[in-house]
Formats: sequence, C-alpha cells, structure tokens
Amino acid sequence: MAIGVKVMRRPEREVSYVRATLKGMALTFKHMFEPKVTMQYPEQKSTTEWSISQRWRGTHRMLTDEQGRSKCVACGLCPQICPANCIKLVPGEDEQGNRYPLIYEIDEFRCVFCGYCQEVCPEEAIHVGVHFENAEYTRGRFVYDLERLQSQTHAVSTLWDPSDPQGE
Amino acid sequence: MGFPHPSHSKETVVLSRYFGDAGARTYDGWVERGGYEALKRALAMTRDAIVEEVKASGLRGRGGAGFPTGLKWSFMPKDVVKPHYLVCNADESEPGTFKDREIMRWTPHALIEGCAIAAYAIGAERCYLYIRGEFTEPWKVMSAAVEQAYAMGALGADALGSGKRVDIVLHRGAGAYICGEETAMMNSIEGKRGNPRIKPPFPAVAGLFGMPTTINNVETLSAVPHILNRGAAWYKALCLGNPKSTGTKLISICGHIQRPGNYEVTMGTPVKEILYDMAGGPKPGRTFKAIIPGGSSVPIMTREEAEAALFDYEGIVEQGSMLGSAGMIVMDDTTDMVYQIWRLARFYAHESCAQCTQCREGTAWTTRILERILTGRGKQDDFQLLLDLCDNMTGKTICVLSDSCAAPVVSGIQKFRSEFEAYIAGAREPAMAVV
Amino acid sequence: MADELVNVTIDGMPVSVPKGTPIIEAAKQAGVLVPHYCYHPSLPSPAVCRMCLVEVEKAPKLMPACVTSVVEGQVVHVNSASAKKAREGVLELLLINHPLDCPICDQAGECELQDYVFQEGRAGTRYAEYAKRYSPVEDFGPDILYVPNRCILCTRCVRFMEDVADAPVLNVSERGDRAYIGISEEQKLDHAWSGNVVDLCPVGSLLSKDFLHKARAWDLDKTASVCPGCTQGCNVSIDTRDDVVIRIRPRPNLEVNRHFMCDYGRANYRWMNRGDRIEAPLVRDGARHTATDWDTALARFEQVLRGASGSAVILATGRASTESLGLVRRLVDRFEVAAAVQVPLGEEAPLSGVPNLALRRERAPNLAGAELLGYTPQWAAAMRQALSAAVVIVLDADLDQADEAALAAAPGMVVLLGTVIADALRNVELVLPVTTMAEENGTYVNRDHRIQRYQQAKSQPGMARPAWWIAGEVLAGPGPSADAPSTAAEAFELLGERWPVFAGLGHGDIGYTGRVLRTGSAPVPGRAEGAAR
Amino acid sequence: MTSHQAHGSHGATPAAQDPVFVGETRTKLEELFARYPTKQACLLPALWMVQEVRGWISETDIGEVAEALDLTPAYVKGVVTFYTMYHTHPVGRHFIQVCTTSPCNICGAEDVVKALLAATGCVELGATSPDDRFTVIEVECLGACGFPTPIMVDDDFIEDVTPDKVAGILQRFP
Repeated sequence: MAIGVKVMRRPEREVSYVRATLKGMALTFKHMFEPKVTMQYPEQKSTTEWSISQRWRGTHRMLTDEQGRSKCVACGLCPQICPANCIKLVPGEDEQGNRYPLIYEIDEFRCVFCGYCQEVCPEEAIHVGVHFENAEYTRGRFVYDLERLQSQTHAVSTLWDPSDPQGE
Repeated sequence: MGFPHPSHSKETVVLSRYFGDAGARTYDGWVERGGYEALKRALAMTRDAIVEEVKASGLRGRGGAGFPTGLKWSFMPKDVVKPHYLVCNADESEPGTFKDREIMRWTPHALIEGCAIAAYAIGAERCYLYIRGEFTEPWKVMSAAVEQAYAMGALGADALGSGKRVDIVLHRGAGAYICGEETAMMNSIEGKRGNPRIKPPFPAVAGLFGMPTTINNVETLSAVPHILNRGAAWYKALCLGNPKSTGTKLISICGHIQRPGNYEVTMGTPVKEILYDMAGGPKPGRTFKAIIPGGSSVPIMTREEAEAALFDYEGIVEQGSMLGSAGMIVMDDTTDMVYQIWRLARFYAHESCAQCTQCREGTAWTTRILERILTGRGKQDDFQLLLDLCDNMTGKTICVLSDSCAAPVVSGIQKFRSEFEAYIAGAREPAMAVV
Repeated sequence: MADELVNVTIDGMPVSVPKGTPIIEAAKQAGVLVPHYCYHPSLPSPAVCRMCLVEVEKAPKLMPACVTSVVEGQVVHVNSASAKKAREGVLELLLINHPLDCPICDQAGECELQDYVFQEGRAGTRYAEYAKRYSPVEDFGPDILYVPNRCILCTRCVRFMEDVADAPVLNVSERGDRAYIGISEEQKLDHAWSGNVVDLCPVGSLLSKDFLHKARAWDLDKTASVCPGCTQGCNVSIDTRDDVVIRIRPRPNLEVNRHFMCDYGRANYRWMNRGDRIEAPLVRDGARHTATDWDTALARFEQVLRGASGSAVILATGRASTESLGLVRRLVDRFEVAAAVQVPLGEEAPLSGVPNLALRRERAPNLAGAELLGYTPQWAAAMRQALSAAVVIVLDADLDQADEAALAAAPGMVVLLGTVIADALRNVELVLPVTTMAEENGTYVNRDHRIQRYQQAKSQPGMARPAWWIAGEVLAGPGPSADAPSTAAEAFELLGERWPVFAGLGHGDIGYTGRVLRTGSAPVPGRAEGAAR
Repeated sequence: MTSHQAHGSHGATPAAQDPVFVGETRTKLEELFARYPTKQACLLPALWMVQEVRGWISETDIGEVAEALDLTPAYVKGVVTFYTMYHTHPVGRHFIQVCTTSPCNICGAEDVVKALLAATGCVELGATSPDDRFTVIEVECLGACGFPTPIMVDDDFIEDVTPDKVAGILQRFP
C-alpha cells in the first residue's frame, strides 16, 4: 500500500446487522402483543382507561322538567355573568303566569366555555356538557336555540367543587 | 266569696260579697246594700283629693301589670282643654281568668260606681266600658244596669244631683284577645283593627281618639268605691307584710282542682293556703304538677315553687313567675305538659295581631315545632331552636303578646324538659297524628 | 334651621341633628344605614317590622330606631352584637314563609329583603321541614299585581293608600300568620297615584304589570331626570336597557314630589322609544327632500332667516328644554315674533297627603320656563298668525291634521325641528332632526318656578341634535365658531344675557334637586316646605 | 286554627236584599253616632247590628256599613276579618262555640267538641250540619275557665258542659 491506510478492526459483535435487525424485530413483535393504547376514535368514543374528564366544559345543554319544559325561568343571571356575552335571553310569561324563556340562544362560537352560566344558574337548568364534537356545515348552526339546547343528550359537566378541590 | 262556692273563712270578702246575690244587680238592690254612697261622696270631693286618696290606698292595677292606680290617674293633664276619656277594660280574655265576668254579672253597679268616680277624678268626659264579645250575659246585665243608673239619675248630666256630668258608654268587642291590651283596646273602640300601638305616646298624653286617656281594669275600678267608703288607711291595712301590695285580690282558680272558682284574698296570703284550704286541693288520688299563677301569659311554676310563694305582686315574682291577672291554672300529674304548652302556643298564634314580625311568624312557628315534637318527630335541636325563637320573641315587639307566648314555652322547657325528651326519644306515644 | 340641635353618638360617630329626629334618620347622617322595612320617610311609621331595633345605651331593651327620637347625649349602637342578633332573628322569621323565587321575581336586585339577608342573615334555614304558606297571585288594579307569598306585611302600601293617597282601598286582612294585604271586591287599586305602592314595596310582592318580566333590575341604567308629564316637575329616574326606556320611577325630592310620582307620568314613556325618527337633516330640493349634512342644513337655515322679513312664529312643544326654547327664540329676535308652546290639558289628580303635589291639568313640563322666555300658551292664536308669517319654526310640536295641512299651504318658510315628520309636512323648506328630552341634557322650570335639570338617558338617533345646538350654531354664524355652545350648560349660560332671571345661574348651581328662580312675582301659594304629614 | 275561615257548606249568598240600616236599625245607628266622637268608632257596633239581622256579614253588607260610616269597603273588610266573632261566611241557624284553650282542655274540652260534632252531624269544625241547623267551631278562651267546658250557642252561654250533657243541650235549639 502506497499510502498507509489504517484499518480498524471492529469487534464482530457490534457491527453485525443481523443482530440489530433482530433486535428491532423483537421490539416490533413485542409491541404486537402489548395492550394497544390507540382508540379507534369515530367508531369508539371512550375506553375504560381513557375518557374525557367529568369536569370537561363543552357545548351547552338545557335540562328539562318532567313535562319536558325547560327548567329555565329566564332569571337573566347567565347573560349577566357571561364574560363572552354569548347568551341571548328574552323572558316571557305563559298562560299560568310562569316566567319562561321566550328566546334563549347561545352563540357557541363566542362562548369561552368558562362554565359560569352553569355555576350561576339558580334552577340548575343550563349546563355545559361533556362534549367536544362540534362540526357543522354552516356557521349559523352554532347559535343554539332553546330547542337545540334541550334536545342535547350528552352528559353534563360536574364543575370544580371548591369544597373538594382535589376531586374529579 | 269563692263563687260558685260558699265563702271560705280564710277569704277576705270585699268585692265578691254579693256574688250570687241576684238582688244586688238592680239599682234599688244596690242602694239597699250601701251602693252609690261612694259616688255621692266622690262628687262632693275635689278631683285631686280623690286621686290622693286612691294613691294613699296603695291600689295597684288588677289587670296584670300592677301599676299604681292613683299614680296613673295623676298622669292625666289637669287642665281639661280637650276631651279626656276613661276606658274600663272588661275584655277579660286571659285564659284562666274569670273574675271580671263575675263582678259584672253580680255587681254591675259596683263597676258603674267605680267608673263614675274614676271618670270624675280624671276629668273624663266619658267612660267607655269595653266588654269582650263573648260575654253575652255580663253584657246584658251591664246594659240593664247602665240604663237603670241613667234612669235613676246616678249617671248623666246631673249625676246624683251634684250638677256634674258622668257618662258611661258600653262597647262590645268582637273576639280578639289582643284587645285586652290597652292601646289595642283604644284602636278597637275607634273602629279599627285591634292592633296595639307603639308607646310613646302614652295613653295619658294621646290615647283614645288622640286624647288623654286612662285605662283601668274592672276589678281595679270596682275596688275604688270601697276605698272611698272605708278610707285609704283601711285598704292599705289589708296586707300581709308586703306594703307594696295592698288590698284584696280576686283569684280565679281553674283546672285540676276540687273547687274551681273565684276567691278573694288579702294580698300576701300563701298560695298553699289558697290551693289546699280554699280550693280544696287536688282531685282525689292526684298531686299537683304545675301551676300557672297569673293567666296563661306568665311562666309556669312547679308545685314546689307555687307552694312556697306568697300571693302578691312581689311574692310570685320571687318564685320566678308573675301575678298577672291572678287566673290560676292548676295542672295535676295526669297532665301532658308538652301538649298543654302547645295548646297555649296555638292560642297565641291564633290571637297574634299580625303587626310585629317576631310575633306573627314566631308564635306560629313555635306552635309548629311543638306540634312536631308531639307527633314524635322532634329532634334534640328543637330545644335550641325553641329557646332561640323565644329569645327573639321576648322584649322586641310592640306589645307583650309574643313575650307571653315565649314565657310558658321557656319555663316549660326549663322545668319539664324530661317530658319533651320522652317525645323526642320516642319513649312516649305521639299525642298527635302526622297530618 | 331654627330647630334646637341634639348631639348623639351613633356607632361611635358624633352627629348633631334637630330635636325630634328619629334615630334612623340621625344614623343616616352618621353614615350608618339601619336596616328597615316598614319605615319610610314619607309615611307615618308604625314600627311593626322590628327590623330597625338598635341598642341604645341605658335603655332596658332594644329600641325601634324609626320611632325613637334622639335625646341629647344618647349613645346608639346599630351594629352591636345584640342588635345584629335581633335583626338576624327577624330576617329568619321573614324568610320562613318567603318563597325562594328570586330568579323570577322582578324585585330581585333591588329587593331589601335580599339585600339585608345577604348582608346579615343566617346562611341556612331551620324551617326546612314545613311547607311554606301559599296563596295565588291577585290582581289589584289596572297596573298592579299582588303576590301574597312574598309579602312581609310591612304595610307600607296600606299606609300609603290610607295616609298619603287618602283612599284606603288596601287593608291588612285576617291576623296572625294568616294575615295578608287585602282589597275589597268592589274597589280596585286604580287611584291616579297607586303605582307608588310598587316602589314602596320593599320586596316583590306588589308588581307593576307594565314592567312585569321586562327587565332585571341589574340590567337597567338609571338616569336622573324630570318627568315630562305635567307642570309639576316630579323628579324621576329614567331606567333604560340597551338604549330602550323600560320604566320611569320617582326620584326623591322632598321639595317637589317627596318619593312619589303619578301613574300618568309612569306610563308616559313609550314615545321615547319611537322608532320612526328623522335621522338626518332634510333640505328641500325642488319637490323632494334630500338628506344632507349639518353644515349644509345649518347654512340653509341661516339663509332662510336672513332672507325673510316681517313676522316669525314659533310653535314649540311643551316638552322643549329651557335651553332650546331660549336659543330658538333668540334666532328670530329681529322679527316681529309670536311664540307659543303647546299645552295639552287633562284632569287634575292631586295626592292629598303631600301639599302642593298633583298631576296637573297642564301637561307640559316647561310651561313656566317657556313663559319666562316670552312664549305663551295661546296656541290657536299663534297658529293663525303662522298662516301669514314669513318664517314659521315648528319645534317638535304635535300638530293635528288640520294644522299640518294649513302649515303646508302657508306662504312663509316653514322650518321643522322635529323628531318625526308627518306626511303633510313632507314639503316644508327644511327639516332638522332634534332629540327628545330623553336624549339630551337640559332644564325644565316647573309651575313653582323651580328650575330642574334632566340628564341624557339614551343616545340620539342618527344625526339628531338638541334644538339648542342647532340654534346656537346658527346664531354663531357659518363655519367653526368658538361662540357656539357645545353643551347644554353652555347653552344655558347664553340665556342669562337676554333674560335676567337666568343670569348668574349655571347648571352646576341648579344641582340635582333644582332651585327656585327669583322671578320677582310672589311665590305660588301653598309652596311651603314640601313636608308630608 | 280555629276560625271562621272554613267555608260553610251553606249555599250561595242570598239574593239581593234590602239594606240593613233602615227604620229602627237606622235610628239605632244614628243614636250610636252621638256616643262616639267619630263615625268610624261606630264600626264595631254597626257590624254587630248587621250580623244580628243577617246572621253573617257579606261583601254587600260590608259595602253598606262602609257607606253608612263614610269608610271604604276595604277598610271595613280589614276590620271584619280581624275580629273572629264576625262571620264572613253563612253559618247554621245555631252557632256553637266551644272553648278548648288550656284550662278547659285539661278538663276534657276536646271530648265535648267530639260529642258536639257527632250530635250535630257536622263533618268538621267550621262546617255547617247538613240540615243547616248547627255550625260548631273551637274558640280560644270564653272566659269561664272555672266552669269547664263552657260553650256558647248563639248568645246563650252554657257552663259545665260534659259530653253526656250535649244531646240535652242541643234539643233546646231546634
């Protein structure tokens, strides 16, 4: 050799691709038999290990009484407390002289999901929901009227309880 | 005398001498028995002299408060520039008391005489005699007597030929305990709801129709003729040791006792003597458990307390209660104290005039709590609640009706707590069904 | 005041008040509010709510502050432990039968029960196991509902009708806890001043049908104003929400209306919310009007005035402010002028318990002010003259059809300073949008020559401006001018130059309770200190 | 509560009637005016007169009293409802009031009430018996506590009533 090339001698064990491949394969195979963490989302909504918190604050739901009427008495506290100003409420009076909401609309686009409306509601009528699937075809559909709010069926949020700060 | 029983030797019979004597009801009969002498004498005296005489006698209001009568009269303005009124309180509605009723039934002219003297003494243009609506018989007797007194010239423009005017007008109540309270009575006479008024102004300044007014009880006024006839010194001497309480007092005794009725005693007589000697003691085989000494509005006394007490204004207070209107309600060992206290609370809830919040809501709530205990649903917390409520009802309202409701409840809890406990613990059968 | 003064100490604060003052009023001066329900400064006090019990040193028990007069050297503790405990007790009792319906109660937010319970009531109830008293809502009168469940029997309403209105159509019925406010089947609560019972009610027991469910109290913006209903000039508060007038309520002024106002005044607000308003200046361009800017419009106005000669007529609404009437009057000073204000007439309805207080026949709030400024109420005469005048200025007057037709046909120049425009007047020379009294600051002079200020309660529509601004700009001449008034207060100061009665007086001097003008004439009889009995 | 609130089983209010204050009653009323400084003070006596004539006090009567005394009907109504002895509903021919307050209560007043209800055929307190003969109510203290149990039948005051005496007493009131 005209020029002196230094040939390094590497240990056989460390340069063998066979070994590395096998190692990689072993890992792959190992995962094939381990429990899966991926949830098949649209088909599958929750698993025993994973579901959204009961304190999740998503789009609203209006609860109804036994007769199917909304529990709301149009007291006006939720539009008052709403920091995003997204609740529109016009009170009315029915034939029995009961106060009820003539118009009750929540603009879910404006909503910041703070949950104050649920917290302030003296009748436990309006609730934020444990719900996150909000796709619509038009923007207008995000203004939920009373009928829409009442027809929601998802679970309602359990707000943070100051007397049990650690609790779920 | 112990009407309807014959007079007992330990009684001092002054006012009740003619109880049961139908002859004393007529004008002539009354004059025969020495009537209208005092009025004649009074009309010849100056107004101040009468007031002084009554002051000297030590006579105190027999309606409950025990305020010196002569002193009360002296509060009336001397110069009669506007009408003055006298009101005679014959709205005897305190449960347990029925003495004024007998005075009016048997000796109406004694009362008329007393009214006339008092009216003259305070310069009253007119005396209104407020008789409770339920007293139909006394009303008839009094109406007839007043009519006769007018016809015979004892009342009217020229009373007994003295040239002085004395007028008495009978006014019938219509069923309201609270109208026995003096300011409520004035409202009732004025044709208003019988709501007590806030004091001041006191009646002697602005009372009936806004004019100076004096209000006296039937028994007080009936005693006045005797004082004028026999002198203040005689009356003052009717006293057993305590110079602050003088004269005789009619006691109404009712409830679990051998001889219920009215007894007239000298102030200061031991209560034991009254209960056992005069009224005959408990029914056979029974013992006394509780005594309410002054109509339903005063604290309940246990037997021991009552037996230790002397019967006068101060003597009863010493034993933790009040003389009140001297209507003694006697309860023996068969009595369910919780039930009776509930019954009293219900009485006050029914009679509250609805003005003051504590009384309007408090009496009704007290009744409900006691009702709950009686149905066997009581709780330990109820004691504290009742005491809190009663504290809130005492000394905070216009009149003393709510205090009166609180008194038996508080004293009942203090003295008969075990009976309440028995209901609460379920050791005793509920006295009431849950509605 | 010549009254003897008494020194008392209330919660550690020494105050001097006239002899005979109740503790509750003395406490107000010491800055201490004694909670109360039955007491009201304009009503006789029965001391029945027992809420105002205070501890007075050396007194054996708690004293009701509303009926206990102060005594020299008295030491009062409003917030001592015993007084607080008593109040807590009263609140607990008031609440045992009171429904928890604040969410649907119109009074919520301005409810004295709510306030005091929040302030010092018990946190929980001890009455939980019992059913509350229940009675259905009753219809008391044309505008009043009674909700017995909420009633705390303070009897303010009964006393108002009995002692102030002198028409005892309300009573306390029954007794004990069965008691309620009753009314006879034969009589309704339809007195001309009955609406006051709604204001007097410390809770939501008496409700106005007109206001029912319309707004929550906390949504309302309140503006100090003067009632535009009649010449009495009751002080009011205009309550608006989002620029819409929702209700009018009385504002206390012991010299004028004490705490009251009549039902006519209360209902007289719908015109303030009218939607069909003129929003831009309109100038006639041939046969039709064209909307334009203010510079053009004001220039045209000036041109009209400069070009005309002879007589001028002003036809003004009785609701125009002193500032507007004065400056508009000054516009036509060089003419021979006939100026009239419109004074609709109605029935007089006095409130007998308050001297010199009534809904007046003359339903024009600024009649006295207009007269001081040279206007007369001779409407028909002015109308006749208008048909031959060179210039006619119509200041928001409410014309009938015949007058409109006559004006449209009049030979002179007609300038309409208005809020709305009638079809018949579509052809006048110039239409200038002005604000209503709810949309501007200004003053009214009432029948007793008391000048009182009102404030802007809502924003003006479009380009509308107060009439004094228009007149001021025209008087100052074309182009930007420092002389033109830019506020009502500046406009008011210009009046003094011409009418000495207003000289030396500014809005700041008038304040919020008004001031009687020195008109030189004798004061109106009966204008004593407006004390009720 | 014992009271007159309970609606009697009685039928509708009687048809339009002649006024109460005519002839003799009017004279009596005018005599009353002289005894009090105000007309208003005659309210209680005037209401008693009405009840004597009518048996109870109706809205119409309230109107008439109000007019006679220069008061308003509402005011009079407030007073009428305050006092328990004025009937605001029709009652039976004989009105029976039984005292059941403590002193009488401990002496057996409740048994007297039961006996009276059974003997008169009244369904409950405050109701009128089917033959319109009796109305029984409990009242608070008649003021004859020493003679338990006192009852009042119309204006007759009867003392010492026990359950076994009830039938005999009722016979006296056809």
